[in-house]
Amino acid sequence: MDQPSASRINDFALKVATVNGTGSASANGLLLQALFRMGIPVSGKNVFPSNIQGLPTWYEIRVNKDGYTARSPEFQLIVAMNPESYARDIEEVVSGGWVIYDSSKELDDEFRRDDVTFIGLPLAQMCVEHFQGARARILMKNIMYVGALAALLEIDMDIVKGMLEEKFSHKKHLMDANYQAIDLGYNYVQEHYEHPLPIRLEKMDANRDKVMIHGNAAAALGCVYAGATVGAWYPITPSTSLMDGFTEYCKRFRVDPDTGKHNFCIIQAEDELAAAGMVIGASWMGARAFTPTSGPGISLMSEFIGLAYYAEVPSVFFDVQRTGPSTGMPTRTQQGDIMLCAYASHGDTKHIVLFPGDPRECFEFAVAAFDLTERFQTPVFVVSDLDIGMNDWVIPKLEWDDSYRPDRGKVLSAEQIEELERFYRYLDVDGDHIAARTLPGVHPKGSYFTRGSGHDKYGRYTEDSDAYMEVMDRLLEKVESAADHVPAPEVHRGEEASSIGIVSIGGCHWAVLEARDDLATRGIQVDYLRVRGFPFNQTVDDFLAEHDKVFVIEQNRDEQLRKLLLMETACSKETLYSVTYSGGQPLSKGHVLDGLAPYLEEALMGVGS
Amino acid sequence: MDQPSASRINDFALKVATVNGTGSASANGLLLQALFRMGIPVSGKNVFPSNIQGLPTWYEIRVNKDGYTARSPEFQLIVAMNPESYARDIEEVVSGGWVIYDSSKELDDEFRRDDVTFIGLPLAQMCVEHFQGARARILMKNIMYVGALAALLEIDMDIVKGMLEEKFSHKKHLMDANYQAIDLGYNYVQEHYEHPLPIRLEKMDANRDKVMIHGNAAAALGCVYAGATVGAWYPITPSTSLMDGFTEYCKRFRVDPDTGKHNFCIIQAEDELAAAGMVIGASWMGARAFTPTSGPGISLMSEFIGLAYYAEVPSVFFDVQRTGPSTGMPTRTQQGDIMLCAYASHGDTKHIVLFPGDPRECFEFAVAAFDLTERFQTPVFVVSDLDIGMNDWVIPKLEWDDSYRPDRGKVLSAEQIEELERFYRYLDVDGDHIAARTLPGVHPKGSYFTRGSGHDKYGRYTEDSDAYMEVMDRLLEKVESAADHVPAPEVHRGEEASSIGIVSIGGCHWAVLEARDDLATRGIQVDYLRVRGFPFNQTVDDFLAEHDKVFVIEQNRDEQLRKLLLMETACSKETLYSVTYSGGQPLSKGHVLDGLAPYLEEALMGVGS
Amino acid sequence: MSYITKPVARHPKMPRNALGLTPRDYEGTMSTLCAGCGHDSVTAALIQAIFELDVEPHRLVKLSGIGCSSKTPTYFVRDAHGFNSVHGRMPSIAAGANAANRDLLYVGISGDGDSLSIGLGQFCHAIRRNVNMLYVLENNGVYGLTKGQFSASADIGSTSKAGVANRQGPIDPVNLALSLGATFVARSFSGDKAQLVPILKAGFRHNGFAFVDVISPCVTFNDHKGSTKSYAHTREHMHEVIETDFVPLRAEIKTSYAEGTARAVTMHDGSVVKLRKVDDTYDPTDRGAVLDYLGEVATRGEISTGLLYLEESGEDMHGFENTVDTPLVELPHETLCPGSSALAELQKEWV
Amino acid sequence: MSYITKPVARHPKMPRNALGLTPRDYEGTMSTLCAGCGHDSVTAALIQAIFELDVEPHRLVKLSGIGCSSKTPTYFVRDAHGFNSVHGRMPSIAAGANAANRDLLYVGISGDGDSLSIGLGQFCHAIRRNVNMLYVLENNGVYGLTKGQFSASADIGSTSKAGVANRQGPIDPVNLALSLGATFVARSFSGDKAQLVPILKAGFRHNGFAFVDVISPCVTFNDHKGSTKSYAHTREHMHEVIETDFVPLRAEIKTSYAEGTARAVTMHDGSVVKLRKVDDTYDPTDRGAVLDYLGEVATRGEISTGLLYLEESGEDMHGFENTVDTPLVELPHETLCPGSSALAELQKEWV
Ligand SMILES: Cc1ncc(C[n+]2csc(CCOP(=O)(O)OP(=O)(O)O)c2C)c(N)n1
Ligand SMILES: Cc1ncc(C[n+]2csc(CCOP(=O)(O)OP(=O)(O)O)c2C)c(N)n1
Ligand code: SF4
Ligand code: SF4
Ligand SMILES: [Mg+2]
Ligand SMILES: [Mg+2]
Repeated sequence: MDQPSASRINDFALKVATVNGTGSASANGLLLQALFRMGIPVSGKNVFPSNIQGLPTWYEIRVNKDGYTARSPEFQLIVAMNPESYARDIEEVVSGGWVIYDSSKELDDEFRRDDVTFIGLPLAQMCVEHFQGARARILMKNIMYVGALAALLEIDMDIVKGMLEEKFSHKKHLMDANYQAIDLGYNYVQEHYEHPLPIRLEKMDANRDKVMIHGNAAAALGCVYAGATVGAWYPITPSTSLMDGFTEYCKRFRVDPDTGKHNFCIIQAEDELAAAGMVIGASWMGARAFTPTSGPGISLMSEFIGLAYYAEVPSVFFDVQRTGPSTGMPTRTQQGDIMLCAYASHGDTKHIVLFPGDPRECFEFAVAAFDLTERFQTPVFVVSDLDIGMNDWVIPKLEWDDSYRPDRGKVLSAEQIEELERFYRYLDVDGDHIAARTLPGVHPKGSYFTRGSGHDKYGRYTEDSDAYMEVMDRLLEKVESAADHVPAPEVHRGEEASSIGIVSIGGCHWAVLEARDDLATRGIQVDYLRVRGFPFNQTVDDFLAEHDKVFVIEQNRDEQLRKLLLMETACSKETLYSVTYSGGQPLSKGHVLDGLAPYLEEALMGVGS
Repeated sequence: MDQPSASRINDFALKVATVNGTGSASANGLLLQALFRMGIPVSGKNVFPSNIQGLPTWYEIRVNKDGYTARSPEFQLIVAMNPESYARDIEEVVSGGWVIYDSSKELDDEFRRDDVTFIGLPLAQMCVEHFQGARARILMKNIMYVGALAALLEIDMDIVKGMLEEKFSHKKHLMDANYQAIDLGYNYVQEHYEHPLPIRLEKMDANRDKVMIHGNAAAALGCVYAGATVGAWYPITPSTSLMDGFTEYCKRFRVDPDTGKHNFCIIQAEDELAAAGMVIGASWMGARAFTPTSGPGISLMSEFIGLAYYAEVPSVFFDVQRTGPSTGMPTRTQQGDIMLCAYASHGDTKHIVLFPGDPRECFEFAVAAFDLTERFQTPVFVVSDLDIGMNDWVIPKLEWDDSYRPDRGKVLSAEQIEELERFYRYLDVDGDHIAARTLPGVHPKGSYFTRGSGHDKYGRYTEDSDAYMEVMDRLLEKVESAADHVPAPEVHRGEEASSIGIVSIGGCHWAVLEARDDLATRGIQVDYLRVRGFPFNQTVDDFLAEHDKVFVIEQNRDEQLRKLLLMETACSKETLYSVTYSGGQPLSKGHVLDGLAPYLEEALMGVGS
Repeated sequence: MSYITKPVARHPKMPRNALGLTPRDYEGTMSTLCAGCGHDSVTAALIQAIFELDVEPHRLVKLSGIGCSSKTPTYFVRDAHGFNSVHGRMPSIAAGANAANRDLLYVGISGDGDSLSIGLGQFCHAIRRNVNMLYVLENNGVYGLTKGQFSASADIGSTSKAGVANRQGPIDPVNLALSLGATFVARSFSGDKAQLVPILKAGFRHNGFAFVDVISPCVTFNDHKGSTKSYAHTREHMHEVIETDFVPLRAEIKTSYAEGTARAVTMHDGSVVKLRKVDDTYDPTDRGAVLDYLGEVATRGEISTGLLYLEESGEDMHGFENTVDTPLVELPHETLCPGSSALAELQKEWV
Repeated sequence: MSYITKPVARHPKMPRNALGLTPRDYEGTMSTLCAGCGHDSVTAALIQAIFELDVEPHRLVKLSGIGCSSKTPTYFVRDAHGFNSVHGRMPSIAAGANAANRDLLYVGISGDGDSLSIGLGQFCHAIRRNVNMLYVLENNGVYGLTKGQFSASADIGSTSKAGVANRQGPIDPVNLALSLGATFVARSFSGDKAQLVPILKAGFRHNGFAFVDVISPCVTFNDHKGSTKSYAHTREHMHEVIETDFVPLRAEIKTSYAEGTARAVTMHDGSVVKLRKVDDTYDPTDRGAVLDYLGEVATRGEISTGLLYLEESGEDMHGFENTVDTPLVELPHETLCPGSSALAELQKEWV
């Protein structure tokens, strides 16, 4: 890594270390938003404990003029607000970097380092002098370090103050306090330290058509736009904010203006099993219904998932992955449920799975999930993760095509049923493996019996081998035929053909892109494909076939994507190499390069660690 | 198939078609036992509906002097006792075969066939004449067809009567009635039909050291012998008889003679989730504990399985597979949970799985499962199926080595703990990936905190990437190291090296053996390996490497074993061909040959159908 | 719009309901249960109740879990929509279905294993959520379909066929439903159709979760001497606490009871339930008193039957959630999708 | 055999129990809960109770599910064995553990989300099974760890921090436990250590499932005005129905109450629980009467506390199962394995 003492404009990462439950989240949000408004590519990652209050928590911000906003594990600057974690935090700043700390209490010598610059700010002391009440003092301390950073990094103060104005326009006294705190921090730096630092910001224009959002909110909005009316859930980190978002947007967009009644029904279920059952019940009735959960929830829903698969009931499951197995690390990210979602439940099953790579795709794939689940009458999983779901992402503005109409698949209208001689639920009339369905209450001739037990193509109970297999074979073909309908992979190729490829998935994308560019600057050209849906479509097969060596990069221990490719494409085993990272942090360029290093040794000399 | 009209001694299959709940089961048992006692290789397969009373049910018996007792889908003789299923039953007998029916009511012409011989017996009529009471008449009708078969097939009447004597020694009046019924059937045939038929029996001496039993009883007995004390369960077909067996054997062997108290505790849980929790709780305390279930149960236990994996709590799960997905066909067999058991639960997990191929292995692997689960401190699955678990098998007598002592793995005694400086639960002291455990209550210095959340090697809660990964990496190595300890595969090779191999699993074994011999008689030599445990040991890898073409034969739709081999061995993908049958009947030679036919076309000309 | 096509000529004497349908039209496929199984009688009672309520078959939704009892939805109203789901989880399917389409008539059939063991949590929460449905628990004290294990409703001392006595206390679903605030709680007996039918009818019309526990003997595994869920034991020990008469909205009220012992409760849709108390101290609208009374009856070893508790008020799940009156499945895409300009507007907050 | 090594010199005035241990020896790691969380007070009460009961730390087994409340087992008795399992499923772990080793002392800690939503079925069945353990439900009316959603024990009308009122009726775990036949049912308040400690002690000594519902406010998400599970509301509305005093076997009985209002119940191990009734019509051994009384108190908007019901008799799970007295984990292989000759004998029946 370069020494940060060299001037790095719009190209560094900083980390704020605080204690959770002390209001630092809003200060950090303010900070991030200010950088965003300065037009600089930026990302914010929240590293929080599985606890409510009083433990160390971190917020990582990376600014990068070239748009690389994957996690950076190296920090040029640390705002060390939590004495409990001083040791670790101060150690983490790169040599030549800066440490900002609260100098109200003198820093223990043990924390001192010769190779970094310490910037002490008497925050607690200034709070006591300027603010009344314990709560205000804690909160204002946070705002103060934002002010100090503004001076040190050259954050545009007009933007910061503008934001405070927006936020507190109705609470004058709060606005005043915040103004004062910002200024106190800003002025203290002005008076006591050389500034700006060599790492600093400069306005750009990179965010013109961008917004800042987290994936769960975007997914929730996708559900609203897709016309989902029933959401059933049981709270679980990191999926909870998805239903919070759905609730919020429904309250905004879906309350009948005349009656105040809800054009939606959100049920907080007693557990994940019940949530899955509610989704199945509602979808069977014809509603678009979904449940957001995380790994433990998918485990618990397994039996119901098999029912939906076999009885062909649409159902949408959002799995916002966290670090497993078991309870694991609920506030850390991972891609550990890939295989589970592809094959959840006992017996022969296979499911449609979508893998968004950022909040924009969370929005788009949420909509796609409802279309796919209704078209193919089978469970659809949207598998994101804590990083995508809960962190702050800058993405191109979401767009909506008003001509969109839900793909309800083969749902027969009363008129269509009326015309039928007789309706058979599981008969593949069109030869596309998809049988038409009817909705309860629509027409007496449309009634049928839904069951998870053996049935023939007419929908009758059966224990006959051939009748059973006929339906099961169709199901396999049906789900496999979805390969052409799930989001196609995103493919990046160089100008010249390369024999080396990378395949990756989900939020790995950004680190992979960055690493790939890095390799390119060193003369190593690798092609890259990001899987976005399962069953894999032909492009994936082709890509694998076209490359001699394909590195599969993913965030789990067990090479789950690699295994899935092995099982479900024609690729030969010898082609696939695995690069995994499963430690729970979002992937960074370094993980990718380190993982590739042993394979690309000669070519990569000097790269990686 | 040969025409059965040719004399076939000890080489045919017959099927009894009755109505369930009418007591035919005991008549069929009597029949099978008689053949067994005649020293003839025999098997009995029960094909029953998922219902209690009043629906068609079948019992299939195959006798084969060469010891091939896999299911035969062709029947030389049918005992058609159920008019409801006449059409189907009579159709199923091979051309040249025999149909025995109750001629008390004349047979409809529509059921007549020219190419089979009909043998009418006025069973109902004779019952009315000779027995009093509806119940007795229904029961005795069944015994009567056994008598008739005795005459037609030359079953040794002394043996039959001897069995009745044993059975009814304390119920004289029942014995008399049974004797009478047997004679009525026997005599009627003697008086009215030419007998014996060309298909008939002759005493042999093939069963000298054999017993007749079903796999669930054998597995239950294995649990008793392994020293399991806690069994928790929720009833589900086809696993219920496993716990019935455990209860029976415990009552026999485990009741304290002085106090009448139980040296075991069987808990009928409220559901499968609770059953899994009880096993984990009991095993954590140091008991050998297990739960028998079937596919839906494994789905429901998924969350708990992940806990046991991650917290390293021993636990034994018997999955007696039935036809999935969802409720599927609960009274049909399948091997549809192979992948599920190997990777059950969210996040990165991998489990030890044992695959018995007959009741004898159910017994042995049950014992092995407890040793493995304690040695490796991880869940162990014993995966059999309805065919193995509930059908009647003739197997070599079970043996027990009295020097067996349970492998408790690294469980520290009070003395050992006392000597420790300090105990750390997840520390790999010996470098074999297995950390010592302590049992609650044994020693104050042995206490530790068990959790499914992130922990470091000392057992402390952690959210640290490296500390988390260190434990997870060890877990992977630990489970993989079990490859050398699970039952080694059974390998059959010809005298000369063959480039063609078959890999199969579980109860497919018998059909594969038969098919392989069949191929051999046609000059096609194939080597054969039966997988008996996962993770796969080196022998499996070697076998795959040594053959150009390997056919993976299994009973599910989705090629689950093939996929597992692909993922978990070094074999190249191009080597593996798939032969599957998933219709719910036990595998037969024909399934194997049909499956192989397209691949071995030239060589197999004329074989298969 | 009604799609009911008038049935083809049938036995002329066969009764017809307001839709012109006969009881035949409310039948299903042949039962595959054991001859004499109590569940078949419950099915017959349901057929009669649904027929008498003039229900359009395709507007009826039948749901169940897994078990012999849970098989019965195939045996009635073949033209209704049915869902035989997974063991113990029917209540959540019902809640989701009802959330999506509140205009249909929901009936759930369950067993004591299905509702009181594996499904206990869902059962309790369906009560709490007050899902608008009739919930029939066909209670035989055993797991029928898995061949006779004791269920959680088996009484202490009740013996299995093999003679083993149950030692754990039973979960009494009526007691439980009352404790959890259920607004319609009844118990009946499969062998007493006269009592059962009006209760089922009232349950269908109740606005909220209507719970009916039906003692429904299992002839194969739990009808022997020593069983407290046998026909003989139930007949002998049942104590009808209240006689129920259901009077649909449009009918004249014919029945009349003596002052003081009768009580008429008007249902949500205007129909009337008339309750004649056998014991005039009994008040079927006083939850605490009902619990006491039932407790007393139970200590005498007797089984209280009748529409034991009724509270025709309160909100169902849609009330709690303030859902629109139109079934959600009928809302057009235009109502549901906020459109591109709203999206643009919203995103102004995201910069 | 006792492995308790005498603690090194501590504060000389620190009290010591019969094992020579001080309360310090019963502490755990530092709590990571929010400052002021009710759960921390329950932890403190548990420490005191366990200390006073002279429990050998390593003979104590602490179990929990998932939630803020379920984290607390790490915060007491560091030398006990603990199991922080999965959400809502602690009761089954406890049942299995107890089945294997009946000689240890079991305490389960749960939350209202853990026990009344996802874990409701297991909770009810643990009661029915009468697993011998102390079960503490730290009841705050919300899901703390997932940030403040209403739980199933939230009262009607109780408002969330954002001001939204809960409309579904609560599940009252005390009521439920009583309905399901629990033999030890208590309710207390985390803020009332004087009341809580003797209840916990009695619960530990009870032979069977001892249930203690503790109102334990969540300062972060449910301690505002409008919440009915706040400190203020609980303090104001709690109504101590019965005062409890626990007298261990060997101690002299010092407390004395006025005739008629006191009742002494001798526990399984010979210790005595003295119950002083605040209202002398109250009978803590009459289940029906207790239910009535609690119902009445509840309608007044008050919260009954105390050891509300106690029945020191009946069988626990081992009684039902007729298990040997020796813990199963201690039975030697020789006792368990029938050996080769028995196998040969048995197989004679298989031919
Ligand atoms: C998850 C799961 N576990 C177990 C079973 C097996 N099973 C089927 S029905 C049943 C019990 C049925 O008892 P109950 O609900 O009382 O119905 P009944 O047959 O007595 O009417 C069980 C345990 C199953 N189908 N699914
Ligand atoms: C299967 C599963 N679902 C959801 C969660 C998320 N979760 C953790 S704690 C909790 C609720 C805790 O509420 P409660 O039991 O009342 O405990 P409290 O935090 O209020 O003490 C939930 C839903 C989980 N850990 N596991
Ligand atoms: S087993 Fe029992 S419950 Fe099932 S159908 Fe037969 S009688 Fe009815
Ligand atoms: S969130 Fe509530 S329950 Fe959790 S620790 Fe904080 S105060 Fe306690
Ligand atoms: Mg039942
Ligand atoms: Mg809570």
